[in-house]
Amino acid sequence: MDFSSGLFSFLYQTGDAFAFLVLSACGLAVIFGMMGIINLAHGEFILCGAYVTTSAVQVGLPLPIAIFLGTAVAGLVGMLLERVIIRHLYSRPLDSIVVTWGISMIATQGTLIILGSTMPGTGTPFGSFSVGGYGYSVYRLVLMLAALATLAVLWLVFTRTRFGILARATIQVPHIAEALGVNTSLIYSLTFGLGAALAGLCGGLYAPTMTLVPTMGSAFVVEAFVTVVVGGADIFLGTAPAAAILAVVKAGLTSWQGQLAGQIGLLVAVIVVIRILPRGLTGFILRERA
Amino acid sequence: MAILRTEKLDKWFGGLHVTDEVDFTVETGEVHCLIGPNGAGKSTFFKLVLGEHAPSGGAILYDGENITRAKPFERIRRGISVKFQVPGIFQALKVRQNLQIALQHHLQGATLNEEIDRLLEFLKLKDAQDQLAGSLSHGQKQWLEIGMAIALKPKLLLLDEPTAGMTPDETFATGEMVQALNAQGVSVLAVEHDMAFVRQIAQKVTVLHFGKVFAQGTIDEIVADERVAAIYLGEVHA
Amino acid sequence: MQIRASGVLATLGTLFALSAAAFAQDGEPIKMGVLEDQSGDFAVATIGKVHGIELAAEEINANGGIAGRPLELVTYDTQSDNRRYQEFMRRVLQRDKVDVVFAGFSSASREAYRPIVDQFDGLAFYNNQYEGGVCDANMIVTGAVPEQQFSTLIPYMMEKYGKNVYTIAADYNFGQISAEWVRDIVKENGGTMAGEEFIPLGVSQFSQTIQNIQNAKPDFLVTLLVGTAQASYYEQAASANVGLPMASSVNVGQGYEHKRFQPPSLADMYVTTNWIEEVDNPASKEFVEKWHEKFPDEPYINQEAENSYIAVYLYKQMVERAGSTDHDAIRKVIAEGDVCMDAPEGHVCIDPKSQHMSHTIYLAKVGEDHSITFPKVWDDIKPYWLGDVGCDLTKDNPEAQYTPSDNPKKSGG
Amino acid sequence: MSSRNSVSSALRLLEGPQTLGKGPGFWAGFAVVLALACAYPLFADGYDVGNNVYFFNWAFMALGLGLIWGYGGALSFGQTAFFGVAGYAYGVLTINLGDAYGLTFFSLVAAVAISALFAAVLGYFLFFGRISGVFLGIVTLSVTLVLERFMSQTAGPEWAIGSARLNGFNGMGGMPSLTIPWPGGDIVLFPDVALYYLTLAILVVVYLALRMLVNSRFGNVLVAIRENPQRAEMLGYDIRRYQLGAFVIGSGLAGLSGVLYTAWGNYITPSSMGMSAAALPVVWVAVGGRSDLTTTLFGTLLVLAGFQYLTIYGSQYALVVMGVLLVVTILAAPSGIFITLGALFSKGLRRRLKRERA
Amino acid sequence: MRKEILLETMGLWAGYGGKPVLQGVDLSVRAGEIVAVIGRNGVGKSTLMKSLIGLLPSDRGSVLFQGEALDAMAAHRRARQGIGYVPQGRDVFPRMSVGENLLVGQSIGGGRSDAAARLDAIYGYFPILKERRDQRAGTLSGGQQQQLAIGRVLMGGPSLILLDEPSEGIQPNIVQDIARIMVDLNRQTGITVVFVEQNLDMIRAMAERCYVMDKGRITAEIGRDALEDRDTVRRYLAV
Repeated sequence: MDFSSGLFSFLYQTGDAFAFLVLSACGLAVIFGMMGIINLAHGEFILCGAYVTTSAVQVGLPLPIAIFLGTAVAGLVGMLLERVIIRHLYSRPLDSIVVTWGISMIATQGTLIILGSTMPGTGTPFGSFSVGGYGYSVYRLVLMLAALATLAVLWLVFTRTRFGILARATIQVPHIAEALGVNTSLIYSLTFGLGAALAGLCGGLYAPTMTLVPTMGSAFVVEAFVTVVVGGADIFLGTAPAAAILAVVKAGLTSWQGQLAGQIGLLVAVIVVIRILPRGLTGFILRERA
Repeated sequence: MAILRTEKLDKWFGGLHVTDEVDFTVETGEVHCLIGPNGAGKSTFFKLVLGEHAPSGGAILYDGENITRAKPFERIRRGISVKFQVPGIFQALKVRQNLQIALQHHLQGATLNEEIDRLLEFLKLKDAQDQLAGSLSHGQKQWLEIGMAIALKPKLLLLDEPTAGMTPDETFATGEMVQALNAQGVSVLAVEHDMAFVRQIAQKVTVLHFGKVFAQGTIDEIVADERVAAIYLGEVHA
Repeated sequence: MQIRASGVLATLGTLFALSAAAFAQDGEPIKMGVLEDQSGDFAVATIGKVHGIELAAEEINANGGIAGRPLELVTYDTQSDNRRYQEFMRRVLQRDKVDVVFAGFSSASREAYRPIVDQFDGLAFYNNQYEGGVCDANMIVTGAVPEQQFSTLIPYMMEKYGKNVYTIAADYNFGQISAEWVRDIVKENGGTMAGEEFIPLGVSQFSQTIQNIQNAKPDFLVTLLVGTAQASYYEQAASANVGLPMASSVNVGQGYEHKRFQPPSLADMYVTTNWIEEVDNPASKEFVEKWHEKFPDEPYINQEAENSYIAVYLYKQMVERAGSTDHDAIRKVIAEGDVCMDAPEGHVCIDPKSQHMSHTIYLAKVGEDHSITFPKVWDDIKPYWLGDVGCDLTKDNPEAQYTPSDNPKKSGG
Repeated sequence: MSSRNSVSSALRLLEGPQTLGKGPGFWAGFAVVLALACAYPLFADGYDVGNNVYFFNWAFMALGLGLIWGYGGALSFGQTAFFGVAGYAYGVLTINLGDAYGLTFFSLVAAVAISALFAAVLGYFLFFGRISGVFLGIVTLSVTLVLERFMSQTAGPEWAIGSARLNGFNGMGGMPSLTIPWPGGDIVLFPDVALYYLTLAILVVVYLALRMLVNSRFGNVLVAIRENPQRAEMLGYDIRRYQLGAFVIGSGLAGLSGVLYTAWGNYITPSSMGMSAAALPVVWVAVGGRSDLTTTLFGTLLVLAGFQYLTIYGSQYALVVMGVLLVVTILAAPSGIFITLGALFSKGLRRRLKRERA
Repeated sequence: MRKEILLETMGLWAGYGGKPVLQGVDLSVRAGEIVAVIGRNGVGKSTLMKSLIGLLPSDRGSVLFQGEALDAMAAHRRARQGIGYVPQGRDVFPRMSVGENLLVGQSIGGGRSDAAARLDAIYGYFPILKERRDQRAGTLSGGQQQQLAIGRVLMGGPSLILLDEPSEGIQPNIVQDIARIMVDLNRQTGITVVFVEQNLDMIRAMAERCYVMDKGRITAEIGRDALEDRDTVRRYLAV
């Protein structure tokens, strides 16, 4: 392998890992970071996005619209759940863990009962290209771009839109935001919905590349949690850099020693972070700034 | 001999200079009150002494030892004890248990119970001993917390607005408690607004203003000080 | 062969008549515990197993039961959870007092319940393709094992595509042991391993693996991937245009990936299976027809469904020949070495030494459009390995699982 | 004389402000329940006895989590990590040491000690790093998930300790049951009457010992930390040590669960450290009521039996029903079903409920 | 020119955890007035403000704004009626920029107005905010944060501003600036201001009349002229 194709390969692998970590984690991170809730039903929102997307493709919609639908449906389901269940638990974040786990159980098994044990896939679009004799999937590049675009859009949403500003205000000093006319309970609903929609987006984007079964969400959950632990509460200060660091660690170790090493690298990252940065990268960056 | 001394104690919060190189001393055996308008930095100063905030600069000496970097519980074990502004009691536990938790450091068995009874008497909480602390009246909560603070047999007692929300009678009774403790040799540093209370207990008063020591003296000297009156009315340009 | 089989059948018929008479008064049902995953991770491949058992039981009961006794199923959903296997195995053996249990998909679940079966001296059928090596008199295995699937598959592939082989395998017992088999067979046939990679369970992202494979440039690829997450490999490899022929012992036959995935992600995949619904012979066709009559919504009938179906009939035969459901009596019947039947896949027999089953092995080739062809069929492939390394359940019962690196022959020298 | 004193003062700790139930009425009830539990094998069949042992096995992990979460206010979502570590440790030790001379009991103690040591190291990082609240839950969950991943790939022959193969995802088997050395033939404790009484005895001892612990000075401080960590620290307590202490004890109990489970089924698997396994103890404790040992204990047994019952009779719908029950319970009975139900009838509990809501 | 009554409380009781801090507060403020609520520490002034905006539910009594009872309304709905609350200690959003902090205030007063014009106006009153508009609010000095907190409510064009101890911890020259700006605003836009204060300069500079509070009640009402008498004021306020 010559140098330039080796470099491309490393970038491709890192980018691929980065995309996976960012897309799996950012929904979880939004809900955890903004609301302090560990959403154990995260995987099931991913499932929802994937199933809706795939069904939409099967009835003939183009993939981008299908993914949008998957995202939107997951988001709406998230908002609905927030309205009906989650909002009663804001003062009890630990209980919310139990409840979201219950929801996840209902969703997984309900999907199995209603839709059967599996769903036919749609195939990965866009084909392949080759660099230095190696074949690469074009769609993986799309995923990388989607991850970057997601971060960029989230950044715009949180800094440039009215919702984003009100959401950040609500998270920082909730009672003052309320006193300034912000409907904080609506903000919480929307934030939860946004987190669910991001999970749905992840499901929709990965649906063409994966086996579609009711338990597919679990394939994302460990990486999502690890990224959030390493990153801490903030998406931009935490999740994104954490995903970048973990992607380099994972891609490097995987290409050097195989998939297991990559997985163990994630474990070591968690332990190191607990020891050195107990509040994750977010805490570290905020401390440095303060 | 000073029981507590700060040297150029400094604290910034972001862009706010809350405590500005404060040199301050509490002599052993005295009751010293810290007053000042809202936002003068009294509570921050208090938290620095307790170790809840790390100072941006300067040093804290307790009984001649440097405790600037000591953990809060280590300071308590050396003989500092505190009563917070908002009563820091264990609301869901019984009154008796609150005291027991404070006393069980150095007592156990029958002597522990005797000491609890003695404290309950002193705090006028005998009848409420089996109530949940959260169900006490506001004044009683304040007393309970004072009781927990003195249960540690402190050499230096820190009181942050101990009479906030109390009726005048309760305030006066609190003053008597503080005086009784002081008579037993406990040094006291109190942040307080209620000037009647300050007059009742203080041997020395320090006025803090914009994070700096603005004036110091007896209560009469301070009350007579036109500059002090002026800062309370917002008239002095610092 | 032909003569012998018909002789057996004749004997069987006589036996059946006799025992039917013997059991005539005894209308007490024979209870069969069914512990399979109807929910959770493995449900894709295992709901069909329950249906296979139900179909066989219904047929048997419609024809007078086993030796005149009706067959009664006691079914629990084990939820793909090893703990549920432990709970329910105890329940069926102790509470429901079943005569036999059909249980388990994953090897982990089998290992979870096996100590309990041994403790209560129960009899369990494991109707599943697996990594092989269980030498336990309380277990009867009807699924295919590596020596049956790899001793056929790998030489064929090496002959057709070349001797440079790359294996990717799930990083657990099944994958490790199967990979060891592949490695040994490749060496025996004068080939080389271009590479070997083990994938932790639950991993669903394969970009790096795909690159490693391309880097090693093998002639073909052996995929021993397990679980729905790992099955994502095929889609991802196809979209990176890896384009290598693939060989596998697990896919298609269990998870019918060729039906679920969009063509051509599984194109050029060769699988050795002891049966799938595409198998084209009269017995098989009849079986599929019967099945769809009873379960019109079944998405696919896989090999484990057929194994489970066969197992019920084999059990029927054993009980009728033994004249009772007593386990020792049944084992004596097995020891005779002629517990055989004509199954949808072909003729199968239980090997007395290992209590595993011989199989007809079909080489299924997945085409561009995911249609199945069978370039080759091997009849009567025996589960020889356990016997070779010293497992002989007619003599003693070690209640152990052997592996190529850990077995009596190896430790014996 | 003085030893009698200390015994009686220890016994006094059996009831106190941190536990529900006191006085002759409660202890009479306790005696009746215990007597019923002792008499149970006389009436039940072997399956029920063994199944109850199985339920008892989990109760230790729940009680331990109750101590850490209910009393100490720190939610650990990774108790299964200690469960698994102890289970594997028991397997490795007994496979290597054998079951003669009471070595299985030595292995039990050693395995619990190993899990407690692991908890001490992890807990040191957590509590001395001032990790608390929801973040503590995420971190402990990640630890157990990663351990599961790691153990799942130890299938190869290189992953062996002595003669014990870790055996990857399939799980480790073949370890002996607990065995009491006995002249004329060791007594092997299969899941049967003998093991039932042994496990019940350990459960009663642990329950009573925990009652004494939470009503002791240590328990006072622990509850104080849960109620108001700042005040507790300002009473001179190094709260990190107390949280760590509770974490180590609670995790040791999770370890005890792991050992008993492993010895019960002669099997331990990485999936006992996975996501759904990790969520279960939290569910038991939350449903029963985490703020009291007794409710935690009975809640755990109730949920275990209830979920098993649902699985037996609910077929595919079991998991859905379980999920719904969970959500409803948490929403309608935030203090756990026992305290919420009890509050309908008892004034004392009503007060307690009110203050917990506050 | 007696204008209509904008804000009125009738027998308002409120407190924390069963401890009544407000014990029947009666006051009324006409549109266009600047009214101070003065009193020593701990008499319930800040509690009154919180109770008016709805951050603290009232136990008894009633709050009327523009003739409408607010009692059942959540804080954000009261704010949308046109009440701007500037809390004690400012409570700016520390990790957001000055500009973003200002934008949050737009929700006040219901309908969304022309942000750019409002921003211009506010930057006109408080040039320092314009200078620092991209800086994080947590890094501002106390006086700057106070200006930001006021600017923040002005973004919504409120008809009533509740100011809680605007002078607290702020350099006197800035106190004077703020007082002057508030008065200007009042003259130009007719905005009503109710503020809690102990700083005599600020009270004198702004208030048209004062309510004196003690022990959770309004104990006196004094006019501008009385404020000129230092001894009277000192009796109500100082040490």
